[in-house]
Amino acid sequence: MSSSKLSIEKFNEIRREILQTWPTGHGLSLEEGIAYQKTIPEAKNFAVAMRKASQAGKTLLQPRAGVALIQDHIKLLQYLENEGEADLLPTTIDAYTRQNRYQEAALGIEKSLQARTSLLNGFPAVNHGLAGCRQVTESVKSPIQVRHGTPDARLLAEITLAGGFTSYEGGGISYNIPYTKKVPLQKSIDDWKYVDRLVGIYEEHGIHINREPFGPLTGTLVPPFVSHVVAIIEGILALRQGVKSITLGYGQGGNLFQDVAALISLKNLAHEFFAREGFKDYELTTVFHQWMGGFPEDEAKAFGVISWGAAVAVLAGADKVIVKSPHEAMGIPTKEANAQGLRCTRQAVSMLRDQKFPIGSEHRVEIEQIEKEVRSIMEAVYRLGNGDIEAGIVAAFEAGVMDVPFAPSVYNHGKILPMRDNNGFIRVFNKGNLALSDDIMAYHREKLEERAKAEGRNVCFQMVTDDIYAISKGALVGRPR
Amino acid sequence: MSSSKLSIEKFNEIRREILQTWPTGHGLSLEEGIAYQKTIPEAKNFAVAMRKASQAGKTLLQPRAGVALIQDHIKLLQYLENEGEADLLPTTIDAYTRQNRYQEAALGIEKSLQARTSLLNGFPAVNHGLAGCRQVTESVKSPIQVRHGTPDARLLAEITLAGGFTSYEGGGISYNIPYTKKVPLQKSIDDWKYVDRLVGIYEEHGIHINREPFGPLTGTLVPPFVSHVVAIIEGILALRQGVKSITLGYGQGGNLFQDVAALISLKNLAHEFFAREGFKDYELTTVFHQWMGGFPEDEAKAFGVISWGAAVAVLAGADKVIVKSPHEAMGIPTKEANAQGLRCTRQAVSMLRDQKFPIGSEHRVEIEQIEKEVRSIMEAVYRLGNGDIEAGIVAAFEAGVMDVPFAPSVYNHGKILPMRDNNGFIRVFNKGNLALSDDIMAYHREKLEERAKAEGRNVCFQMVTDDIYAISKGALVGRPR
Amino acid sequence: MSATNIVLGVIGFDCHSVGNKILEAWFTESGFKVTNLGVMVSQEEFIAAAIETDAKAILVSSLYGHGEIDCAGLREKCIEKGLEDILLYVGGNLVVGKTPFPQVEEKFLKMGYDRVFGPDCSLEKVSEMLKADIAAKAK
Amino acid sequence: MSATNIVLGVIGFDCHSVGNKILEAWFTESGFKVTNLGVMVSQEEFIAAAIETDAKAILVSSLYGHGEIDCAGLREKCIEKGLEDILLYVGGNLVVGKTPFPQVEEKFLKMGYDRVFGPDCSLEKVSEMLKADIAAKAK
Ligand code: B12
Ligand code: B12
Repeated sequence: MSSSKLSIEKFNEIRREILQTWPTGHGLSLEEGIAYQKTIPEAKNFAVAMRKASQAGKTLLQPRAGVALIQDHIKLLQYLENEGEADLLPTTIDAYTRQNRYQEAALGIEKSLQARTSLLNGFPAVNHGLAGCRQVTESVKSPIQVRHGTPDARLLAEITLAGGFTSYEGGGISYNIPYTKKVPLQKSIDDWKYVDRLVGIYEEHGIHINREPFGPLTGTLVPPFVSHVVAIIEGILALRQGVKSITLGYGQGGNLFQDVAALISLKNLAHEFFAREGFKDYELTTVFHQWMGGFPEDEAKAFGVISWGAAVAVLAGADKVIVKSPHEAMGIPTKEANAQGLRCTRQAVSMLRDQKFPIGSEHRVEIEQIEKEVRSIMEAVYRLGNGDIEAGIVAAFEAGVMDVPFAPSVYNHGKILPMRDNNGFIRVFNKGNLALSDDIMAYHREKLEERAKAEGRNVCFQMVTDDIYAISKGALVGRPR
Repeated sequence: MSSSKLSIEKFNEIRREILQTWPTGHGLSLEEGIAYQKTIPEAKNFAVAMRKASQAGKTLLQPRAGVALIQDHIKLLQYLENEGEADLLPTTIDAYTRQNRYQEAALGIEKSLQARTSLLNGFPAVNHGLAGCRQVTESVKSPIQVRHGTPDARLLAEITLAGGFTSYEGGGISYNIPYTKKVPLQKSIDDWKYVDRLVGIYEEHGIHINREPFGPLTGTLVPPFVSHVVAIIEGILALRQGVKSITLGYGQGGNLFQDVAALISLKNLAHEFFAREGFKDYELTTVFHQWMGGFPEDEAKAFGVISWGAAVAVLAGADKVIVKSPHEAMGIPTKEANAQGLRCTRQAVSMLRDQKFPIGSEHRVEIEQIEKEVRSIMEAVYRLGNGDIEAGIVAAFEAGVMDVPFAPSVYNHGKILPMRDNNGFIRVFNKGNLALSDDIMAYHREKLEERAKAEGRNVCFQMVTDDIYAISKGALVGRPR
Repeated sequence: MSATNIVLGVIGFDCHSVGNKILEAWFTESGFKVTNLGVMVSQEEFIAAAIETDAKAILVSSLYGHGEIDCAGLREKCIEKGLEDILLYVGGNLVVGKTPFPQVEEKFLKMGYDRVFGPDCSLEKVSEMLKADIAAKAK
Repeated sequence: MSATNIVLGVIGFDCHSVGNKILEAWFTESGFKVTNLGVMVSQEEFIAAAIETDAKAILVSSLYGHGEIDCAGLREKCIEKGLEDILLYVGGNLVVGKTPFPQVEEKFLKMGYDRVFGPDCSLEKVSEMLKADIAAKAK
């Protein structure tokens, strides 16, 4: 498959196959799906909501949530909408569905019915099918999105988009590398090309569907440039298939200045590379994820983490913030805990929304640093792909020129080691084969040596482990005990 | 009484009188108190803890807490020390004791015994006397401070300092204007001169006692310059009586930049005016109070306020932060809720302590603005007092040249009306007789007009009311509904 | 119809003045003639002011936690002084500690207050109630 | 004494790889010979690896909430395959939702796991226990 737009013939060929893979796909009509989407009021359109938020300088709040059974899921969403005052709703898909294991999902539904509680970690949308999805999307007032982690999300997309969802998370890289072990990167990129093309077809029929690559990747000490490269490339791949509304994401790193610099540079860089690829007609918005790594178990401490993430989201000017709950370290939140996370976030967001955050010169240095790093990797990707970003990124992952820390995929090089510097900025300790120039690495090394000196130890692997645990143990930088 | 150091004769004369006012004062020996203080280990000395925190660039955590009965109070403090991980402990005094109504306090103790729960809003230290206080201070590991709101705090000081407390909050202005209705300012200043002299005598005997003027005043939309003037003057009055360890306070305003500017300017200005008064030999530290105005009732939202206060305390470089609880809007917190506030704060403080906050040029403008305002009032005070700050401040309050918003005291002019600007900075809407120059007021007015324009209404009194409720209703600026 | 007189104040040794200033502004705007005694008001002062102004209601605030002690006995004292018919409203953070409101309400109703309010009460509703209660008494 | 073999992995369709990498580093440093199967490991893969390496213990992780479904039956399958004596440890966020640990523990003990751990477990204590349990079995 080439990196150009998927032809309608090829699309239809794949479509026929994919709809056969589970009974709820049989006979699904795209025309009917489009007709159904036309009946959805604009106030419930996710893409429109994102655009309006961006224009108004607002930060919208969205939780994660999904349970096994339709009625329970509806109650959950309504609770988050009413008691949680969420602006945008999710439907988080369970982990069996994410692996296309609809048989196991069916078992999970059954066991959940017996146990009278959800034994699945999300909503098995494929099993519930079109009617189930429409029941859900019709019973809420807010725009609603599918959130998952599915390398092959084609059937799920067919069912949920026809089912009334107006935004779809994921991408061929971001839903592969952090989420799977053995799916070849080219395979997931191809499968996501189908999803993006499907969204493109909706767009061509006047249905605005929002697409959101998954920003935070492994959520654990991911340096901004790493996730930016993935976000930008997935953005390009989506635009190529006709996607118009794109929301790029970034997971909180922890240092205020690095996080603000990251969000500002993400937007700049996306426009830069989208232009380079010849795209003009798109709506770009951003999403900031509250801390995606290990959380403290104590709920009061978790609130501290949640609220700090909310504050930074606003200071960074994110159009949306994804909200964690005080149960994060322990398990999928109850609806009450989920709403608490939302209300804590709401308070911080509203207290901060009127505050301007002027960017000083020291800060500009960090913005430029991230931009330099991203351009450095992007150039290498283009080089490896002989000018084609898609071929390039597959080759880059293979060569370790692009590398995601702590990822489970065997198609990820896995040599990069990130580490915090003395101010808590996430830097690169071991670059593996990452395409970072010597002067970039010298800068990182200098910053890390600063920390080593302050801690009276050498830069070492133990620091990485200490940093992984740090926030869950109540600090940003993993200092020696 | 003059503004100079209280003579030992005068001190002793007052002392004899004051010890007679309640049985627990009878026969109290200053020598014995000093001897007792000498037995307290340095690790429990509040002044030392503040100095060390300042040197190490740490922000220490302190809750508020006090209940009627000794054993319950001890349990409460131990809980806050162990489960709450507080660095510094308080003993908050009940409101009857603050008004020297020891008879009512006795009734409160009795009723609390009957009700098996505290019916007093603090610890009645005078009623419990020397032995009771020592029981308390001996049963904790951390430095411990008396926190109250007592215009005439002489007997309380005698008992609690001899009782092993190593820090004493309050001052002749800050414990009068916001806390009482009919106590003449000169009277409370005189009575606090006694307290400061008592601390000075301890210092002369080698006992380091920390003194902390109450920074936040009415806690409600207090512009930084207003509380700074009070803090600096109370600092000078304390130093005059021989106090050596002084902690100046500031209550969170809500806008990150104004709050950081406030804490930086407070330190600069204090050194400036202390030097002008000829003081060199003192230890100056700062305390930041998490939001002191009306809180949201919802606990998740309260956590959002608490955590934001914690973050700003660290970014502003405060040596200590006074912590609120998620029960704030509703009532005196249970020990559990109090510890939750501490743990939420701890998480935010530790995540932020490594982060530098560079001061940009826009920010420097605000620091200079506050400095200009404070100097403007201070010059007027010196003028009114013919060079003497004490005479000057009494005259200034009388003339409204100095004025605290929303204060209950009839000795406060009460004409100043504060209001938030479009970014949430607290500005002056109505200056009353405040000694602020036309160009200062023009700056404030300009900022307020900016807001009025953004809200499509004229600058008006309704905005003040809206601002008072704003944070409890979930925002910083009280926008029209 | 001339404006109805009411008396307002914060009882005991309570210094919380912000809410009091807002209540004064609110009830004045709602058409009452308000005698605001400010903070730190004794039961005797409330009664004296009510008698002097021929007030139809006394609005007592208590924020600082000693409400239970400070507010007890006001009804009895009112009756003693001949104010049998006066409405007594009380509001604020009436007891020490976060307490379910129904418990607080019961306590203060038993003390003889006609209506009890938490810190979250809607002032619009309060002035409606007050007008209705005064009208009902007048019949 | 040569190092004891143990098998490590994250069961089911669970992709959480960070804890797994830390566990590998930890147990290697504690003197075990670790066969780390990584994430998304089936019961069959665990058993095959244990047989192949003659492992004394299988350490199963489950973070994503499906532990209750994924972990059931492993003990029975081990017995089937002749691993009667193998120690089974399980840890992580084992069930969906925040649940009091004793309830979780009981569930997994019943399934035949020898020891059950929450996400907050101290790795130092775990390796001590593991050494002691292996020694006890050896007797
Ligand atoms: C980072 C993260 C992710 C990353 C993972 C990236 C990656 N590839 O590793 C991403 C974003 C991809 C992700 C995805 C999902 N996640 Co996730 N994730 C987390 C998070 C925030 C941190 C996990 C982590 O790395 N911790 C740090 C490491 C060092 O700790 P650890 O993993 O707990 O491991 C330690 C201990 O558990 C223990 N331990 C573990 N196993 C064993 C075994 C033995 C024998 C012993 C002794 C000890 C032991 O020792 C380890 C080392 O200290 C946790 C919540 C948290 N803990 O704060 C949620 C969490 C684990 N995820 C959760 C879920 C549900 C998911 C998803 C299904 C999405 C969803 N529905 O929300 C998907 C999973 C999809 C899939 N197929 O697996 C839930 C699980 C819920 C539950 N059990 O009820 C959690 C708890 C969050 C929550 N509260 O909802 N996640
Ligand atoms: C600001 C403040 C202060 C300032 C007050 C400055 C001043 N002069 O006004 C300072 C710092 C000085 C202060 C001191 C103290 N405070 Co204070 N303070 C507050 C705080 C944070 C806000 C109060 C406020 O201004 N709110 C805004 C106004 C608009 O709302 P309001 O006061 O609630 O009034 C509204 C309603 O209650 C209602 N209402 C009030 N009365 C009535 C009456 C009627 C009839 C009706 C219908 C309605 C009504 O309408 C009002 C207008 O909307 C509250 C907690 C909170 N609410 O968040 C604590 C709080 C009231 N304080 C408290 C305490 C205990 C004290 C102290 C004793 C110190 C201590 N131990 O911690 C001292 C009091 C000393 C004394 N002698 O009184 C406690 C009371 C505890 C309890 N009841 O269990 C509170 C609840 C904090 C807490 N959770 O511990 N405080």
